[in-house]
Amino acid sequence: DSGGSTDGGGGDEPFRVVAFTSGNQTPIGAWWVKEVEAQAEELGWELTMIQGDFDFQKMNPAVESAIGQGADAVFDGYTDYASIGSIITAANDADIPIFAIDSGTEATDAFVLNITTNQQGIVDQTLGAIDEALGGIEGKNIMVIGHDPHPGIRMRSNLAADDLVAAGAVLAGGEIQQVKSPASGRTEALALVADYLAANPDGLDAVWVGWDDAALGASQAVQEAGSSAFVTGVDAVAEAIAAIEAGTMLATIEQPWPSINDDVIASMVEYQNSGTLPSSNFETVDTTLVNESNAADITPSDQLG
Amino acid sequence: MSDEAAESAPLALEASGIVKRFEGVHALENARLDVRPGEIHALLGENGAGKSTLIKVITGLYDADAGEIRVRGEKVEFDNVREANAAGIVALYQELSIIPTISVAENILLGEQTPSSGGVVQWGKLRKRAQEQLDKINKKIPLGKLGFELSPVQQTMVAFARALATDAKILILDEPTASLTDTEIVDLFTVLRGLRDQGVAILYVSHRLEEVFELCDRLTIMRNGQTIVTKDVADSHVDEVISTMVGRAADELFPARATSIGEPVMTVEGLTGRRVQDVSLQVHAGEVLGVGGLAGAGRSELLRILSGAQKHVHGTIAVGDEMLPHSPGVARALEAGVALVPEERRSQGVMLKASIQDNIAIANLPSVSTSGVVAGGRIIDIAKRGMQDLQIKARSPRQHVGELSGGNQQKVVLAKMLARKPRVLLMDEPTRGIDVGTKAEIYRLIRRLAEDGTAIIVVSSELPELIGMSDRIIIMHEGRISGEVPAEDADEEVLLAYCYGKTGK
Amino acid sequence: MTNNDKAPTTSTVVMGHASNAGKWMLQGGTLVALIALILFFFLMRPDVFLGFTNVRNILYQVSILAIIAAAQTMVMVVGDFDLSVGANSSLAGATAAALMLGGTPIPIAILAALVVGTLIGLFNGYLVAYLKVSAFVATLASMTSVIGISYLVTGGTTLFNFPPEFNALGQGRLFEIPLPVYFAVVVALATWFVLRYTTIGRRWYAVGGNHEVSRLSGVNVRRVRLIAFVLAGTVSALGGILLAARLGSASATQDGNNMMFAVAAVFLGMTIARSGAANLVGTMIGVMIIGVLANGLNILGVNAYIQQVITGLIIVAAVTLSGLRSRER
Amino acid sequence: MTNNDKAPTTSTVVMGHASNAGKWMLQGGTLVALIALILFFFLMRPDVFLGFTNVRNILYQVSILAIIAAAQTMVMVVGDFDLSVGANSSLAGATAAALMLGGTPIPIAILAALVVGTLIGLFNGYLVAYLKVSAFVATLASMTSVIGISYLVTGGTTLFNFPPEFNALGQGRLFEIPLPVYFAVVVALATWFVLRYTTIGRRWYAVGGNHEVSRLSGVNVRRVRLIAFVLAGTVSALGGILLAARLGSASATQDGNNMMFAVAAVFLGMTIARSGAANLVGTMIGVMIIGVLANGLNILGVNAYIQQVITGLIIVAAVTLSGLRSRER
Ligand SMILES: Nc1ncnc2c1ncn2[C@@H]1O[C@H](COP(=O)(O)OP(=O)(O)OP(=O)(O)O)[C@@H](O)[C@H]1O
Ligand SMILES: Nc1ncnc2c1ncn2[C@@H]1O[C@H](COP(=O)(O)OP(=O)(O)OP(=O)(O)O)[C@@H](O)[C@H]1O
Ligand SMILES: [Mg+2]
Ligand SMILES: [Mg+2]
Repeated sequence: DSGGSTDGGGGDEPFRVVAFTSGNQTPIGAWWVKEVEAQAEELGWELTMIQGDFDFQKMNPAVESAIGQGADAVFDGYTDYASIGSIITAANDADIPIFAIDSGTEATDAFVLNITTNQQGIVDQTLGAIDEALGGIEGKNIMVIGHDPHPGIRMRSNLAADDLVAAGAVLAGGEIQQVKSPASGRTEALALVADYLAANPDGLDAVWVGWDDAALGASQAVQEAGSSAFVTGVDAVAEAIAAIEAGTMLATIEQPWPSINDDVIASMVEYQNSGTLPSSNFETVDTTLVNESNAADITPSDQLG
Repeated sequence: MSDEAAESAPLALEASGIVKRFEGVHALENARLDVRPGEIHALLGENGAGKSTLIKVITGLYDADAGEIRVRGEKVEFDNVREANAAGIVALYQELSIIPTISVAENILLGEQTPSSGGVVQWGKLRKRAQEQLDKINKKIPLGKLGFELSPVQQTMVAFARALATDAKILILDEPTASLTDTEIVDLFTVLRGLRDQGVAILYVSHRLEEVFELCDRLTIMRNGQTIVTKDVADSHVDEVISTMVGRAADELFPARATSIGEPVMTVEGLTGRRVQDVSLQVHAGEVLGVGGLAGAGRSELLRILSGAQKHVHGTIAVGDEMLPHSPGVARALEAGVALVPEERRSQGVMLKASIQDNIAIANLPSVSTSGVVAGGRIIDIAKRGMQDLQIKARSPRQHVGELSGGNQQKVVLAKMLARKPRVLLMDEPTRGIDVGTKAEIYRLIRRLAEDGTAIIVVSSELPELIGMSDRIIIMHEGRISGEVPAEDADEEVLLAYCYGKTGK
Repeated sequence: MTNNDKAPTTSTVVMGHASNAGKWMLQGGTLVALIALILFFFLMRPDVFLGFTNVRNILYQVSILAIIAAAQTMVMVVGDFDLSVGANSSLAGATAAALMLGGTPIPIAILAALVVGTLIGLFNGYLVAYLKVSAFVATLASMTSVIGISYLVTGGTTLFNFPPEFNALGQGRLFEIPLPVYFAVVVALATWFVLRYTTIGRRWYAVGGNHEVSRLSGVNVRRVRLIAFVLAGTVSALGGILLAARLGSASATQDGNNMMFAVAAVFLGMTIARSGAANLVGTMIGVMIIGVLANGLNILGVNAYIQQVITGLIIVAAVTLSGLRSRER
Repeated sequence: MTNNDKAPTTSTVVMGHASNAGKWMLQGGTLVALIALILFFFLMRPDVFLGFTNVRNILYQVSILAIIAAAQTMVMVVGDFDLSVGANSSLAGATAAALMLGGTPIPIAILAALVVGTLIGLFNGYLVAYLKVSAFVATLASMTSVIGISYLVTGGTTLFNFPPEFNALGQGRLFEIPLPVYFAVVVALATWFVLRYTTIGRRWYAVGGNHEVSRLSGVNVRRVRLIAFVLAGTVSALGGILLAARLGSASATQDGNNMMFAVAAVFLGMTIARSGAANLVGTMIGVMIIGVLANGLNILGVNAYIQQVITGLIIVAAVTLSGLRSRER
């Protein structure tokens, strides 16, 4: 808490970090907020944590004013650099480096470091699981459900659609199916799949979904229609893992956020101690496929905290 | 009921020492009233004398600042209308209409009156009882019609039927006849006399003194929030009542007629609208043309078409040498010098939540603005001039019109239109709900305008008024002109015959 | 002259009759729009659209919206608005979820959720009816607060893993039809009955028609308005509980666009009443328009963003078609 | 008699004065609420809250809301609503963004975005004023469609990488104060002037007061309503363009809660007018309440969810406080 900073007890100036995330209503975002707060406490950082529920209009100014009040480093949690242009400008003007976790899907000079997961790897793993379950993808009818406003989901759903078409599969509905609002992702995916199955009974072999919440809706629709289509998601939330164990979902992806976060914080500590910046500004980390065989051993991403 | 018996029986309703102040207004200042069972008691007074306020205090709509109310001898203090109803007091409020979106039957048996068992409405019983009420007042109105589908007359009758449905012991009627025609008034009076004979106490507010003398047993006169006198109608005389109301000797009600009538100012040929059929007429500078007829005869529609407020099917309107375009619209008609003072003051005439000056300004924007920017000073000027000319009683031009009495509201409408210096002034029932004093003022004003060369067309449902203030009278029947007479030759019988469709010149 | 006298009267009557058919066409504009939509989608996909599976699908998909729209109808009959019905339903779902996960028996969790919804309705109603706060601000503000509370209740996450008996309420079937459809039908019938046949329903209409006249006629306007909000709260909560059961999960914002669509449905429905007042039958037609549109466009495989554009336009078209009527006046 | 006539007048004036103070307290409830909030946050953080940096911050944070609230005020003066102002602003931002990224010069991109906003205003106005569709449905429906169009324009993504000159409009400073603050002040002053001193402003108020009275006074009611929607469209578009410049990015939904907050601000502001009509000064007080609240709670480090709960409650409290006045009647 920054309230007690007026009477600095120690001799050293504390390391001042402005951290922010736009996704505090997602389980991972909520975990990250707690995790960063805990680590900052341990490291003796003076942390300003700013959260916004995808309302950049409200979040960005708050971050900028925190930067304006003085900071040594900025920590971006899960917020695409496209949405924070003004924050990047403010940080650059003040000569403060931005470290990031999962904030955009490609390298950018905006960050001194952004560690994220390997989107192509995620697609390879999930499509591999589908391929194996179906005994070959070619000629199969597969629906891809994405959500364009989220850069990670957008990238991986595009990769998945491209790979599927390349492998000779038919994209159900002819294009990537879009969920409009993340808040009602589950309901929207449920309706998309239910309506598709009503129009094409037996016309669906698999549903590839960009994130678990919507995947759970898709899987529910598949169950209710009595279809045998396989559903995969990404995130490894507890509910998806339970669904995999129950056999209603085929697979999901575990992304190693705790270790990624540790890595980002380690390079921030490095910068704090020696002023050295990371050598590369973009790193991707491989993920783990979660299926029936290993579901029991995975820590769900929404129970990290 | 003999006088003695009446004296000894407990009063049905007694109010004494009532004081009620609104922000800045002493509406009631020591008002007093007593009504006996089995009498029709008139409550009289100028606009703003406090009649409606007194009624609202009695029925619990307003808390009095001081005073005491007794019902059948017992002191009461109602918190709301329901409690008053429970005590047998039912009021038909001034300008209270009906609910537009529900059926006639439901309007008649609203609220506690709705027959129900266990919270479920008994529709059959509802219709039967509603029909009984309508039968009482001799009205045929389909029970299934919705409120907004009724004519103003029908709406008033439904509201009256609702009051009757409550089996009130004390019935209060605040200007029930304001928008009724003679037939309805006759039916209404028959019912009221019947109720009186059953011992119901009736408090009756009206500005039509002839009604009072025909119907009522006693009368109470209020002035400036105070009760001046209560006496038997039999012992009273009209002139004396008027002078008590206004606090000075009664003036001549109608000013003298015009001596010189000028060139034609407005010429109308073959005008046909929805109800109006093939109407042609001419009105001259300095002339007051009265228009009479039964409710729904199409008088209001005629004025609305002439003022550009309503589209018409065919026919032409010319002002002076200028032929107006077909269905010109209000702005264009105003430009040509045609101004309308509409029928429904509160819904068509004034914005109740706006100040006097803003009300006046809205019809005069062209003259108080330069290239789209208004000059506040000029607005205040025309507002002050209008207030002075018409003697509008208000604190300042910035007072909200909703806080003024009905008569003063009407003067605001007039001031708004007169500031346009119209060549033709159309007035639809300009004295409805207005006291005799103010009425006389308005008659004088009409005459003054005529003398200044304005051509005036004025619609009225009161034949004496029509005869008194006009130079020439036309009568409409079912959309057509059924007769025309110079006012000095007119008598009520002839006019009435035209009203009912006899035609002639 | 008698001839002359008669003429307009007769023509009036004839006119009246002649225009009645046309008037009905316009008044029924919303219904016509629904039928047109159904016909269109049927012609596009005759094999699928009106098949049992798909009709069941549509009904299932609109069932919770129908419940929330019924709640909104009650408030709108009184002439008010409730922008918090959606947030309220999410909170009810979250409350039941959190309690069940904490070990509370299902019936008690459901009851508690209904009580929460009712209390929010009471809060809204008190603000609007007794403190005379405009319904728009009052319910906008309470919507804001209620969403915040939902976040607190769920801790910002999605709650799941409810007892199967609870999920069955949303996912179970009876005679091949999902249970929420029955709930929606029961709520719709009950609301219809209350609006049409009970004294409180008729008072709602009276108050909605004109507050002042109602008050002066002895209707307890404040209580009547309050009750509408309270019941709307309870019914929205029921919708939210069913949504949680239907999805097997609960989050702070899972009501999605239900509030907006509920309001749109009521408005669509208002056009079918001669009085222009909110009414249950009309609302359900509105709900069906929204449901048929979403399902039909999905079945035709229309792009999600284009779907959204079309939905707006169809709502406008349906209301405008009916609106022609009021312009005639 | 002159005596009699005078007496009430004098006492009237006195009474008027006496009750004015109390009346002002109630009527100014919203202002009192703002002052109370400022005092509270100042006392909690005297070192920070009223410092130059933070005040500048607050102004910067509310500047775009202020512009959109000004647009909403115009429409609400006429007695209507525009639920599409937020979506409209997003579309304008997205349009300008897409054009600039496609190589269109900045001024032309901005102009095109303003035209798009104006056209949407025209569409809304036409529906409401000429086709008599209820403002709520019309703008709800157009909001839905406009969001869909924004998704199409942005391809569902966040557009960024605008020319620095464009971003400077939202991020640049003059005398230490960010440019959007100047824009907001100019828009507010212009709106205030239009509402108060022009014939169109007068006509808006008249139409908002009573359609029929206005019509019979020669006001072209339909055109006047139309113009309010058109201008609201233009002004919202301006807000959206500035938001894109301010964030350096544009997405279909970045208007966030602007529409809701704009409506809330206007409602808060209506309480300060004697007539109860929307007015610019009141709206800006409402905007400041919302801005101060968000900033102050952030400074105190209040949990985001609890912030949301408190925001709703404070809005209710402010409106209720002022509402006490009308309850007196
Ligand atoms: N709600 C109110 N607020 C302020 N002043 C009011 C209010 N109601 C009435 N008044 C004032 O109280 C006085 C008495 O009005 P009231 O309506 O009782 O008169 P009235 O005798 O019924 O007149 P009329 O014949 O025109 O109906 C008037 O000066 C009026 O302006
Ligand atoms: N019998 C009726 N049935 C339906 N509508 C009617 C009837 N009478 C009148 N109206 C409508 O009521 C409005 C007012 O009618 P009109 O202009 O004919 O009234 P008027 O002659 O001024 O009588 P009133 O004293 O009632 O104002 C018109 O718009 C007309 O269409
Ligand atoms: Mg009165
Ligand atoms: Mg008339």
